[in-house]
Amino acid sequence: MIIQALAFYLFAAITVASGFMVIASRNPVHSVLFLILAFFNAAGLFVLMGAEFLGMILVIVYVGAVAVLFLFVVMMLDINFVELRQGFLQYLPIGGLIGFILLVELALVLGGWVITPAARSAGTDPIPALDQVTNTHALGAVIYTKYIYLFQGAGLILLVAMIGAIVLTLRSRPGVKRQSISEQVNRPRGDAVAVRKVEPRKGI
Amino acid sequence: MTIGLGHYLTVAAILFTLGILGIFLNRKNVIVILMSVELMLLAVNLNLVAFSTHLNDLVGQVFALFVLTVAAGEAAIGLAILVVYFRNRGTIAVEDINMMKG
Amino acid sequence: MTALPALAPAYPELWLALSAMALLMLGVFRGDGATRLVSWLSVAALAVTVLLITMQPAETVTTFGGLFVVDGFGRFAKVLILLGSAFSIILSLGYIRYERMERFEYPVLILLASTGMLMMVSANDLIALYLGLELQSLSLYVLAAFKRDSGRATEAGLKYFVLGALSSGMLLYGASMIYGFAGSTGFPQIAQILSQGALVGGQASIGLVVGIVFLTAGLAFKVSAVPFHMWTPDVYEGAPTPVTAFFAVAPKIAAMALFVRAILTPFGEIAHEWQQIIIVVSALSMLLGAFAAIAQSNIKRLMAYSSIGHVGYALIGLAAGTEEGVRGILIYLAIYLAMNVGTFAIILCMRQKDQMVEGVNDLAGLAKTHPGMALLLAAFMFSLAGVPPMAGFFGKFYIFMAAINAGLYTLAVIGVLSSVVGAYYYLRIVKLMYFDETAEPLAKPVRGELGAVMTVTGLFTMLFFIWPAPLLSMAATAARALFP
Amino acid sequence: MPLLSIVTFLPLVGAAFIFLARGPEEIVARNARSVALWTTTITFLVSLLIWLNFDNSTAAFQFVEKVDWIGAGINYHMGVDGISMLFVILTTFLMPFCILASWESIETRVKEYMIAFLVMETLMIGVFCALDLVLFYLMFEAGLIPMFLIIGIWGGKRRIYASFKFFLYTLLGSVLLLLALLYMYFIAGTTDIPSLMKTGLFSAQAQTWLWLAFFASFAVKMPMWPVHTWLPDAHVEAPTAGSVILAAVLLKMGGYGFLRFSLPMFPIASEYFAPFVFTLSVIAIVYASLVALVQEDMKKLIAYSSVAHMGFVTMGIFALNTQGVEGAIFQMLSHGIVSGALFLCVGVVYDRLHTREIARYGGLASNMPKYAAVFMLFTMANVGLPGTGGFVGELLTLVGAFQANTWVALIATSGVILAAAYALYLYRRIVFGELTKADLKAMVDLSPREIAIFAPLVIMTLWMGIYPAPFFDVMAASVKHLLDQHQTALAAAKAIATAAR
Repeated sequence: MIIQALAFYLFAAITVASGFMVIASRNPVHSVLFLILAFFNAAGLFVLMGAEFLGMILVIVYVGAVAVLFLFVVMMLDINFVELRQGFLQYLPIGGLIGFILLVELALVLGGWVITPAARSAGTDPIPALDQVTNTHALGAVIYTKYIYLFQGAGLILLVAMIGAIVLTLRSRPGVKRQSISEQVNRPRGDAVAVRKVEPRKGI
Repeated sequence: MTIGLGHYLTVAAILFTLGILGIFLNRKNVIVILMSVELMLLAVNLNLVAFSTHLNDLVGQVFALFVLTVAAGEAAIGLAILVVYFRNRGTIAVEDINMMKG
Repeated sequence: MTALPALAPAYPELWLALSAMALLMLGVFRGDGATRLVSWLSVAALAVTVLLITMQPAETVTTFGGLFVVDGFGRFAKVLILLGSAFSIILSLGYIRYERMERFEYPVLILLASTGMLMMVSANDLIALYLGLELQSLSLYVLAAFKRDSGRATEAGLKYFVLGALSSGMLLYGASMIYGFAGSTGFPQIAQILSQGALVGGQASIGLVVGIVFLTAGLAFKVSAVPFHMWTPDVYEGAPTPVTAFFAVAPKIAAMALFVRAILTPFGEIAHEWQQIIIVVSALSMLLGAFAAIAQSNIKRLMAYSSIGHVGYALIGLAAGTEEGVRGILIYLAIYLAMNVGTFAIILCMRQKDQMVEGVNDLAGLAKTHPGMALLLAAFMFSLAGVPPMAGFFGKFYIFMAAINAGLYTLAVIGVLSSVVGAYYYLRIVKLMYFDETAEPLAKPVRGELGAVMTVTGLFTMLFFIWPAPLLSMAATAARALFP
Repeated sequence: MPLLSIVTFLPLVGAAFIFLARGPEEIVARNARSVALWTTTITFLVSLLIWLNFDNSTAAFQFVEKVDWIGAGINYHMGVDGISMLFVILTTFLMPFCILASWESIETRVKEYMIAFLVMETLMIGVFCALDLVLFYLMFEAGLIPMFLIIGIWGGKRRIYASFKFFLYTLLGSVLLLLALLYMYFIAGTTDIPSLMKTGLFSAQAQTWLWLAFFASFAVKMPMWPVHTWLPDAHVEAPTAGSVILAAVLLKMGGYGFLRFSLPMFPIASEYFAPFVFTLSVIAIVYASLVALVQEDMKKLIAYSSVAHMGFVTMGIFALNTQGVEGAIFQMLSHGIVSGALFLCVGVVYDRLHTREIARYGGLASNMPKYAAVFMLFTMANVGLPGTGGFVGELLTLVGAFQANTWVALIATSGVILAAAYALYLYRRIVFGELTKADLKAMVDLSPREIAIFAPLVIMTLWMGIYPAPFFDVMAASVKHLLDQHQTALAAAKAIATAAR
């Protein structure tokens, strides 16, 4: 029990701290790195709660794909970050105040939260015991059957994301040399090789 | 000192607040804004998984899974728009806009 | 093994998604030269979808384990959305060729966005709601920035994206709270739990209320209601005009329909918890829409503020929370669709010397140079102002009727007074067209399809009063479906 | 035969013909003028059939037509009684003169002008015939659009300001009417006017609010002090025919509204607010007459005199007795003809000199004798001299008011004297005096077209002054019914109040 608590506090503290650093650090590269750290520790929290699959996915999808994408963009675009910092201090008092109020309100809510028994019994998909069915298996069992609609919908969203990214960023530049494998393979012998009769002692 | 639902919700609430704060404080730096959005979504996921465990109901985790998927797509689109914007303007500052007044 | 879910209720959505993918393939293989073909095929696909929707049986059906609901309300809203999408594809035909953004992905993205909107309207569950919303939003972000070489368009896309992502985050946080405190994500289940005494001493638990507040804020963003309207003028002004036309109709109708369903179905029982919020949002939207539009000189910005005001009126129906209110909203949306499509068709005709113009003052003297167009625009303006006998009057009429019946007198008075203020800036456009002279007249309208669209919508707007009964009874039937 | 619908929509048919006309501008303009004239004349002749077939003995609505329209208790319901029938005739009677008056003075966009006028005529007739509140509101509000365009396109220098003021003032007044209408629909489940007239539908408190909402709309339209300020601007800037229509018909919609809605539907509130209306009416009479005295612009002077005359009308209506109400109706009719004719008189000289400044004129009697005579007659009618239509109405309203409240009648009488002062002062400055200015000397007397316009108006004015009985015969039954109903309602309310005590 105590280990669980310690683990929770460790993960939670690092998550919150790195979350703060994401928005406060001067260099966006550092922000991205702190974001990765936050994700790692949030994955730890997920595992603590028994959502192993989501924890793993968080690491794979976010750290492996999203954060790297961020890093890629940050490095690729030649951005003058000094000027971007301006305004941070300017908005700090009012922003801090709003954030504080929001947090206090949320804390009040969470302090007074009541979940009625009716809500507890409303669940339609109870989580099976971990020693019988793994978390991944349990998720898979519902996602492809009961939630097939959502699964397909998510697929459409990814399709749109793909189309969108291509539409916006793909440019065909004229004059760039490209390799076309099929063209290379299909080239007839006659185009590539010319047989010349070479006179002895003369060269071409 | 058992760790209950409240603890997780508090962590999520702090992260969510940080996300919103990040959007309002870094009004010029779009990349950090995008990261703040990711923080908000992370907070939502924490919430969902915590509730899922507490209610012993798998739906929360399913929800979180889809939020993760969509967030990845959203990040891709956001960064793509950011890249074309940077190509046009040479900067990523959003408030650097005098073409259109708010 | 689990049996396959019934697919028949989702045929329209499936057809639309599949045809979007098929047209994507067609575009990929034929290249950008096929854009016109893909566009017209998209319109055909949308028309078939409308047909499929009208062929569905009249009762309420759920499928996919209760995630997806098809009822009269949804069908009505879906037909409006599809009409809006089809019209905006037609409107874009000339523009995208002229502005050199003729790429086949444009109609495909509109189709995918429409699919998302249909999913939104049919969503019977918070997860389904979120996925539909995101499918729509992601397509819209890309469309806003579609003119990728234009600084204004990409800036509009970026702003829309940032604020859209923020609103999605808020909506999700609200959804997670609702899930946690109600124990389910399904709308009917939440309603059932609430009616079974998940209320503590007659009050919903505070966590649930916070969830509702965040959900409402997120949805208010999507319909661009005050105080979450900031993105609207910039995005409307910056985005390419046909995209703006699309933004002004289809997504707005979809978001409004979603708003109605997501608030009324699960939380109809605890109206006192959210009614005040909607009332305030509605009143502020009407007032801001009326006052802020006065100073605008760009017609797209003006339409943005006008749309904020109109959302305020539609929200009165939601604040009433009654069957009549929903009927009012549906009538309002149908009429709003016709007025806005027509107005944007005219804005797309505004050209001086091969250059698109967007200034309100460029309309000066239009009555002399283009009498037909001026007449139609005047009809649209009077209709937007809600002056009878134009169609817009009937929209307001049913909204205010619902407000009076629900006892929302103050809101109704604010509504009519702001409509008088709003009338001022609509009249200003009529004045420019009819009373003023111009130095530089607009070029002749170039494309036949724009003329056709504005004539059809214009005739609808002007002659609606002669035989309004069909639309009214359809809307009444649709609204009844939401209150079984 | 649906006579009322034919009369109402006949002008629209003419408008459609003009709309479809194509060709060179001059030919289109000429055709537009003649089509408009023919249409309005035929409409007038057809509308006479209504009067001929009208049954004077009953207070019920006649020529009733009822067709399903929107559903749920909102129908296309038309009909006239003794009160509204005369206004329909007034409208159709004046329209041909308006077209004739614009024959030469309107040179630009003639086609649109004629369409606007014909549409306007349809809407005005529709207002007086509508027996459904929604239909009434539709016609009432829609009339703003053509009038806005008429003032804004063909008006004078400050036409844009005037047209906006006209539109927004009237709209502001009538949106509250819309809310009241919806509330009534909510209570009664219908917007049918005859059903709503049944007493006892609305509680006393509801009546107060509804009355105020209706009052807001009609007071602006009437216009009553202090919301009359749009009228002088609109009158001054509108083209002659526009002013005629404004003064002769549009202002009457307010008075008609009081008679049709406020009195029968909210009797308790009408009784309660009568002193309030008296106060405003008296202020209007005195104040507007005084303001008229110092005007330098002919049209503005007549506009203020209209405000004063409308004060007599409201006073008569809320005297709530037979003399008062009948006098008010008669006053509205005669004012419709007289003020219309006065604006036409202004139009005659304006067409020649293109100014309405009183000081620019003088001594017209010597080179325009016919004009001087016509102008004289209408000035006298405006003052309310016996023998003209103006006298009968004013006298009856004063008698009615005297019965209701002596002081009110007394102060209002001073208005008659003031009217004599400003009207004769105007006449003296324009017609008498030395004819010195050269451009005035060059002015020719009335043309045959203008004589054709004025002759019927002169006849009507004298007829109404000398033999007004036919008009009173028409309205008597309806007015009696109205007042009886009012008394019953009041008695019932008092009975309830005493029972409660």
